[in-house]
Amino acid sequence: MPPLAGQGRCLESVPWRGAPVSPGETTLEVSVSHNDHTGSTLAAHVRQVTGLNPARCYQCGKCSAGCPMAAEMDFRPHDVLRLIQQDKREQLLSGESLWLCLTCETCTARCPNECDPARVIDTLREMVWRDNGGAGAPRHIRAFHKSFLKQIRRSGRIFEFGLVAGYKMRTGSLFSDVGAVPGMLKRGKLALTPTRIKGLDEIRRIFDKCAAAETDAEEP
Amino acid sequence: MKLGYFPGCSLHATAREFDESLRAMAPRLDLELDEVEDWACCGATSAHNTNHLLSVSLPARTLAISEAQGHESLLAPCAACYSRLAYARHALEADPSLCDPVKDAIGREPPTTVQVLSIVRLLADLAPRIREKVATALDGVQIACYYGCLLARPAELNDVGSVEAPTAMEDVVKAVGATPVVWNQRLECCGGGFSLSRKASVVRLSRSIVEDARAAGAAALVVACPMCHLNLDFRQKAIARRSGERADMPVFFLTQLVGLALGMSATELGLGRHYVSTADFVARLSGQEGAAESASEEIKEVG
Amino acid sequence: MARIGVFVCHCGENIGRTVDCAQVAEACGSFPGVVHSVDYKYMCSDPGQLQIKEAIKEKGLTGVVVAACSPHMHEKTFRKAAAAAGLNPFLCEMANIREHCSWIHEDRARATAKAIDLTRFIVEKVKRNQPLVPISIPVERRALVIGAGIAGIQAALDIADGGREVILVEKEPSIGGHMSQLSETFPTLDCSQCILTPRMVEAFQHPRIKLMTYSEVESLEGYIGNFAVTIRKKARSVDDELCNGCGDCQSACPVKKIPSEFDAGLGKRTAIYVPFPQAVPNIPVIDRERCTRFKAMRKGKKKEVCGRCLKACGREAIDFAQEDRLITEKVGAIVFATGYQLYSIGEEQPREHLSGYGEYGYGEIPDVIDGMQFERLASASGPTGGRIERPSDGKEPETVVFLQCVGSRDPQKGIDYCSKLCCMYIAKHTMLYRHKVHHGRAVVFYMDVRAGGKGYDEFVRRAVEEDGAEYVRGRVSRLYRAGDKVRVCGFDTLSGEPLEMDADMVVMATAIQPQPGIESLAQKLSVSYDKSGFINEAHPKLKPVETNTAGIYVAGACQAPRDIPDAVAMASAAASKVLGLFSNEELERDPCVAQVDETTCSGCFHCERVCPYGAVEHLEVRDRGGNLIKVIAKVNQGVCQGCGTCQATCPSKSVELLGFTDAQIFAAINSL
Amino acid sequence: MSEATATRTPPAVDAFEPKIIAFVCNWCTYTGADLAGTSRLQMAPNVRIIRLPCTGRIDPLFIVKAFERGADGVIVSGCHPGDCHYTAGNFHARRRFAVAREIMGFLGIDLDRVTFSWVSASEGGKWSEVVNETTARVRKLGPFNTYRDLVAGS
Ligand SMILES: Cc1cc2nc3c(=O)[nH]c(=O)nc-3n(C[C@H](O)[C@H](O)[C@H](O)COP(=O)(O)OP(=O)(O)OC[C@H]3O[C@@H](n4cnc5c(N)ncnc54)[C@H](O)[C@@H]3O)c2cc1C
Ligand SMILES: Cc1cc2nc3c(=O)[nH]c(=O)nc-3n(C[C@H](O)[C@H](O)[C@H](O)COP(=O)(O)OP(=O)(O)OC[C@H]3O[C@@H](n4cnc5c(N)ncnc54)[C@H](O)[C@@H]3O)c2cc1C
Ligand code: SF4
Ligand code: SF4
Ligand code: SF4
Ligand code: SF4
Ligand code: SF4
Ligand code: SF4
Ligand code: SF4
Ligand code: SF4
Repeated sequence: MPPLAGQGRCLESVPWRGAPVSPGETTLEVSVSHNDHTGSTLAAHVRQVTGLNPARCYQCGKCSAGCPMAAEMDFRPHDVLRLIQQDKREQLLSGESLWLCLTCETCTARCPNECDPARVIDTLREMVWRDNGGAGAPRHIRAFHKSFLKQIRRSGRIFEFGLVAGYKMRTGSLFSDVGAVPGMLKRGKLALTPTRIKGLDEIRRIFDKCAAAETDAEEP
Repeated sequence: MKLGYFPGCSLHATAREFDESLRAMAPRLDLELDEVEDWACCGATSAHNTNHLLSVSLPARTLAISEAQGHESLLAPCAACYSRLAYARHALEADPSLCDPVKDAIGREPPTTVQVLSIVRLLADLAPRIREKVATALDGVQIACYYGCLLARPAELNDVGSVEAPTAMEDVVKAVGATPVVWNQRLECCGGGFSLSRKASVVRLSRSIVEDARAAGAAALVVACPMCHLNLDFRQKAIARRSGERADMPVFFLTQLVGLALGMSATELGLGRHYVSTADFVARLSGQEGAAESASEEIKEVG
Repeated sequence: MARIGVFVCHCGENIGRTVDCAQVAEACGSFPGVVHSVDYKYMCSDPGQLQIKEAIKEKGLTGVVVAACSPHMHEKTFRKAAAAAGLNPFLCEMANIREHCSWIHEDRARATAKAIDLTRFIVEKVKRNQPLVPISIPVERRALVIGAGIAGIQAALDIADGGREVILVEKEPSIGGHMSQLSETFPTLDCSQCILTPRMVEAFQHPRIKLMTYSEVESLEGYIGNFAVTIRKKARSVDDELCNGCGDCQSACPVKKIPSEFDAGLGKRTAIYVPFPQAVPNIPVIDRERCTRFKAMRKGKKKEVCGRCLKACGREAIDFAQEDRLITEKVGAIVFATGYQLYSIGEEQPREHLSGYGEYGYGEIPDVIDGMQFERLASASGPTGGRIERPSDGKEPETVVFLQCVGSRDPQKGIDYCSKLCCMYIAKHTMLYRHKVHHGRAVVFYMDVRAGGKGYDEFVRRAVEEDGAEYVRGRVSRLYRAGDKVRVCGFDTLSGEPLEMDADMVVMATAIQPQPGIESLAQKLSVSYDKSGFINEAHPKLKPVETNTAGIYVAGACQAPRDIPDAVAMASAAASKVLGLFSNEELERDPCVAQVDETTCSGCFHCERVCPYGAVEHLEVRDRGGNLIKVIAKVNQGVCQGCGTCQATCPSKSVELLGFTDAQIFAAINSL
Repeated sequence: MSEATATRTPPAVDAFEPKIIAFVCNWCTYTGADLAGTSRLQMAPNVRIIRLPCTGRIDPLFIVKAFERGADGVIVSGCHPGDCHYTAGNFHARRRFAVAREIMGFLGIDLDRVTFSWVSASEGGKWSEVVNETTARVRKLGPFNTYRDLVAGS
């Protein structure tokens, strides 16, 4: 039955079924907010995956004020929340800003409303990665993630030389940091042969089961 | 005390000195490190940014093995690994609906008991023992303790004190006689995993960290994260080029600093593997004529 | 044998359209005990009421049931009519066949059947009704006001001017509350002291106000009209009869570096002190925690140290041996007016679940201050004589940044609500600052400007348009020291640009919170409070100054963040409630209260545990020889509000709610 | 199917029409039901209200008694948690009903026949929902004969 207009509280009768009552429960709010959390909006998606309600954000900008990458982003963390509220999917998901977030959690630590922008951004990135392999991500960052995950799948651990090599191959930026390799070798910081763990089949299984990563790992 | 040990990928490569110094120091503090058998990479930022389940499952496997090995606590010196492992433990506890998919992915029972421990927490807890065993007190040496992002945040995973004003690293630094400087950038991010993929950002962010530490009068930075180390040490030349300063702010892993105070040698501590030379710092420390040279000799040899 | 009369109302067409009223009357006529049953077009009209009166007299009715509208509409009307005809009004009840029947159904047959059922319920109940007499309780026509801020002072003055005695209790050495600390006040920028001090003196001199400063409520007993309150008069160490307020003792005291509470920590005071020069009463008190003599005594030293105040006092008013005194007073009404405190910016928080401001330095950056400290800096009577100087080096700040909503509207820190005052006083601060430092920059970081009072928005606009305050919309992420400045990391959400700036001083509008210890005081008075500790009003719109305990009223910032106009309006409203109560010598109360059957009560006191009003008392039953037989429950009818929870809880069915006894309700159910 | 339409079409003569007793508090639900009336919200005519000062006054025995006397369903409704006119009466009511639920199971009363709800004075709409929903539910369950049969059998 659709709720009557203008009434904030949930109109289903709320039978007192369920667990025994404890004192703390008296403050339990039985009203259900009419914010969409089941539909197909971005906000609903975020809410389903994370339990966070993007409508809580009141656009104070405290997240962006502390974000180390805000200066380089088109959409700062508070913009991300706003675009979710407005359901501007295309605009938000195709941009590169999401991929510039370092997950430093500064925004999350300071958000007065516990909106957890870092987690929200993670959720969106994951969504994009699954949908299109992170097409909107800056080329270098995308290449890095791909190489990284491929490495793990292949050997169970990161073999940094291989990682760097793979990454350079993907990005074609063969010469940046080129001087670094000899220095690293000299300092014993680069192993030339990869370590492979024994339980590689386990690792593959993990990747396969966590399906979204699969496509990336298969890519050459 | 016996601890499970998860070195993580970096400690086998770019942050070898972190591993070396920790292993060398352990017996002196009566620690026994029992490496997790056949551990795998924690997935780091790449898994985390792209696939939530993967980012929990990879560490969950390692934790499950550790638990099977009988570890009550698992030490993860790398801040990034710590963060991922601690997150996986937390997520599995906080969100029971994750348990089944994770169990399915790793083909083992998800971990339920093992506690993940950061190196900062461990050393802060051992501060009294460290204080007792100090051989070369770092009296009066000004140190900038750098936490970066992953040690203090998010609040649920923080084991170093309060989110905005942690003290654990300072406690360790005080235990070896040094003076932690009061500075502003200790909780700001250095650019983390963008070291390879977005160098300009890293240089911008790390620069303000190095400069602030210098302005506060620090003789050295101390870190507990291979990424921080890479960005502040390896990238310091690039930073210096921008700011017109010299790349002369040594960056130590916390274990190295404690090791120095315990009287361990530069070789034991892998001091020669740094990009910014540690020789001057070590020489000043021993404060003896000739010691400086032998210290720098030692360091050069490794180099 | 019951003789019940049933009167079925058509309400014009309202009932008659769907309910066959004649049929209802006919059916009711056949119920056992019903001797008279009629229907009529408008029962509440004069002729309708007359019918009832006549029937009562002529037919000797022992009960009346009016099947009509909701009892919330006309119960009073019909009970009055019954009483006029000599029937006890509580033997008259209504069956609701309009709101609960004719208006919500269309099927005439089923609505009529339902109307008959509903009326039968009430008939069965009324048959078992007992005549009840409204309870009357004598009223002690004196009031207690707790807290002597502007709200408490105003309430006390209004009650006293209305001709009743007031006991005004203040826990600090002086009355005045926070308003005495303010410099100038929005929205008119008049000097706070200038308008407050006359009120303080008036309260002090009023023949009907008994002022008890440095005192707190220890315990409370009784109920509306009849409270007995015990007040602890804390030892002042100065005899208030002898002291003439000359101040010689203060000049003599060697302990001079105690941060002054009145100056919000920016100024200093001595161990024997009056909080501020205009204090009322102007009698010092010795801070026993800080006084060297008392410190030595606590350490067990025999020798009497210091005592300079004693020597300095020409009137021998100093009394080190003075002790706390407990005084019991009888009052009929209480006004709760304990005011507020500010959220601490340090790590230590007054309430457990809150967290402080680490990102703003936990109060460790000296030039980051709170709003009250700014008031003291701007006040002519303040530690700087009204010159704006920053705490670290006394320099005049060239750039002052103001942060709004610090701790407020911040669920993460544990406070969801808006503190209501800060938008306004920050605007005021920018003006005061710019009036004093003409070339200075005043930058405000805000989220919304909430200025919903008379002349309030105009006031804020003036700050922006005339006084050049710069408003930036965004919360600040972090403050830290940059040289001798404070670096402010903000974001301008309107231009979409990060905004970092260096300030010479930062003023934070920290959240308004209730006074510490308010919970325990509220528990003593059994009034309820919300999760933040603010006192709950009985109804947010219609009973804004009543609490849910009869006879206790609330005024000012202890109920919610309130500015001076609000606090004063509430205080006057509370006072008029008190005076209204005191206009009667006796109180009449609804007699639907609980009553314990002494013979069956086993003294288990389950009733006592569930009673929300603490109405259940212990009664010792003794035999003739005075030997205790048992202790049983007794309901204090002055306190009982008639909820009936005790009755439903009592395992031996020994307590009954008059008007809703088991017999009455089961009779209704049985008639189903 | 919406209950409102169900009531507009008169049911077949022999169709089962449940009898439902509602124990409601004077301050919230009773007033809410008044509001439903003033707003002319049409609802199933199966519910008979008994007014009590507070849900705290409701003895679980009332419910049992109602069933014994031929009710097919019962509604218990009062103020929202935290809104109780008497501060805590409805809190005690909830505690008591947590226990009562078990007793009712023991007494052979299907808990689906009892609705506990909170309806405030301003929720006329919600009250009509509660009435309609309960009526529909109890109608589906059919008449409550357990006790009647018992009486008949003895
Ligand atoms: C920085 C700042 C600036 C402000 N500027 C303005 C302004 O310009 N204009 C304006 O209208 N408002 C202003 N206000 C608001 C104003 O201060 C309050 O509206 C007013 O003080 C509230 O008065 P009150 O009597 O309710 O509370 P208070 O002033 O807090 O008084 C309460 C009194 O009760 C006493 N008390 C507390 N507990 C007990 C107890 N248990 N027993 C006995 N006594 C007790 C306290 O000691 C105190 O004396 C400002 C507030 C702040 C924080
Ligand atoms: C759209 C809207 C929604 C609102 N919603 C809410 C809400 O949700 N909650 C809330 O708390 N408030 C709300 N309010 C505010 C609320 O309506 C007012 O606070 C309240 O009605 C004010 O009551 P009053 O008695 O002061 O004035 P009024 O309600 O205006 O009553 C004044 C009375 O005086 C009579 N009168 C006028 N002049 C004379 C005269 N010369 N001689 C004799 N009689 C005269 C008028 O006819 C009128 O009956 C709302 C207001 C609006 C406009
Ligand atoms: S800090 Fe939180 S509430 Fe403020 S803008 Fe960012 S996400 Fe929104
Ligand atoms: S987590 Fe991402 S969005 Fe948040 S502050 Fe760090 S970099 Fe910015
Ligand atoms: S008594 Fe009630 S129902 Fe009857 S006419 Fe008056 S208002 Fe209408
Ligand atoms: S010196 Fe004596 S009379 Fe004067 S203020 Fe002090 S106590 Fe009072
Ligand atoms: S005894 Fe001394 S320290 Fe104490 S109040 Fe008197 S003068 Fe001050
Ligand atoms: S009054 Fe203004 S500054 Fe204060 S909490 Fe409310 S919105 Fe924030
Ligand atoms: S619950 Fe009943 S028996 Fe127990 S003390 Fe109260 S009235 Fe007496
Ligand atoms: S009826 Fe309510 S208020 Fe009165 S004694 Fe019983 S529980 Fe207390």
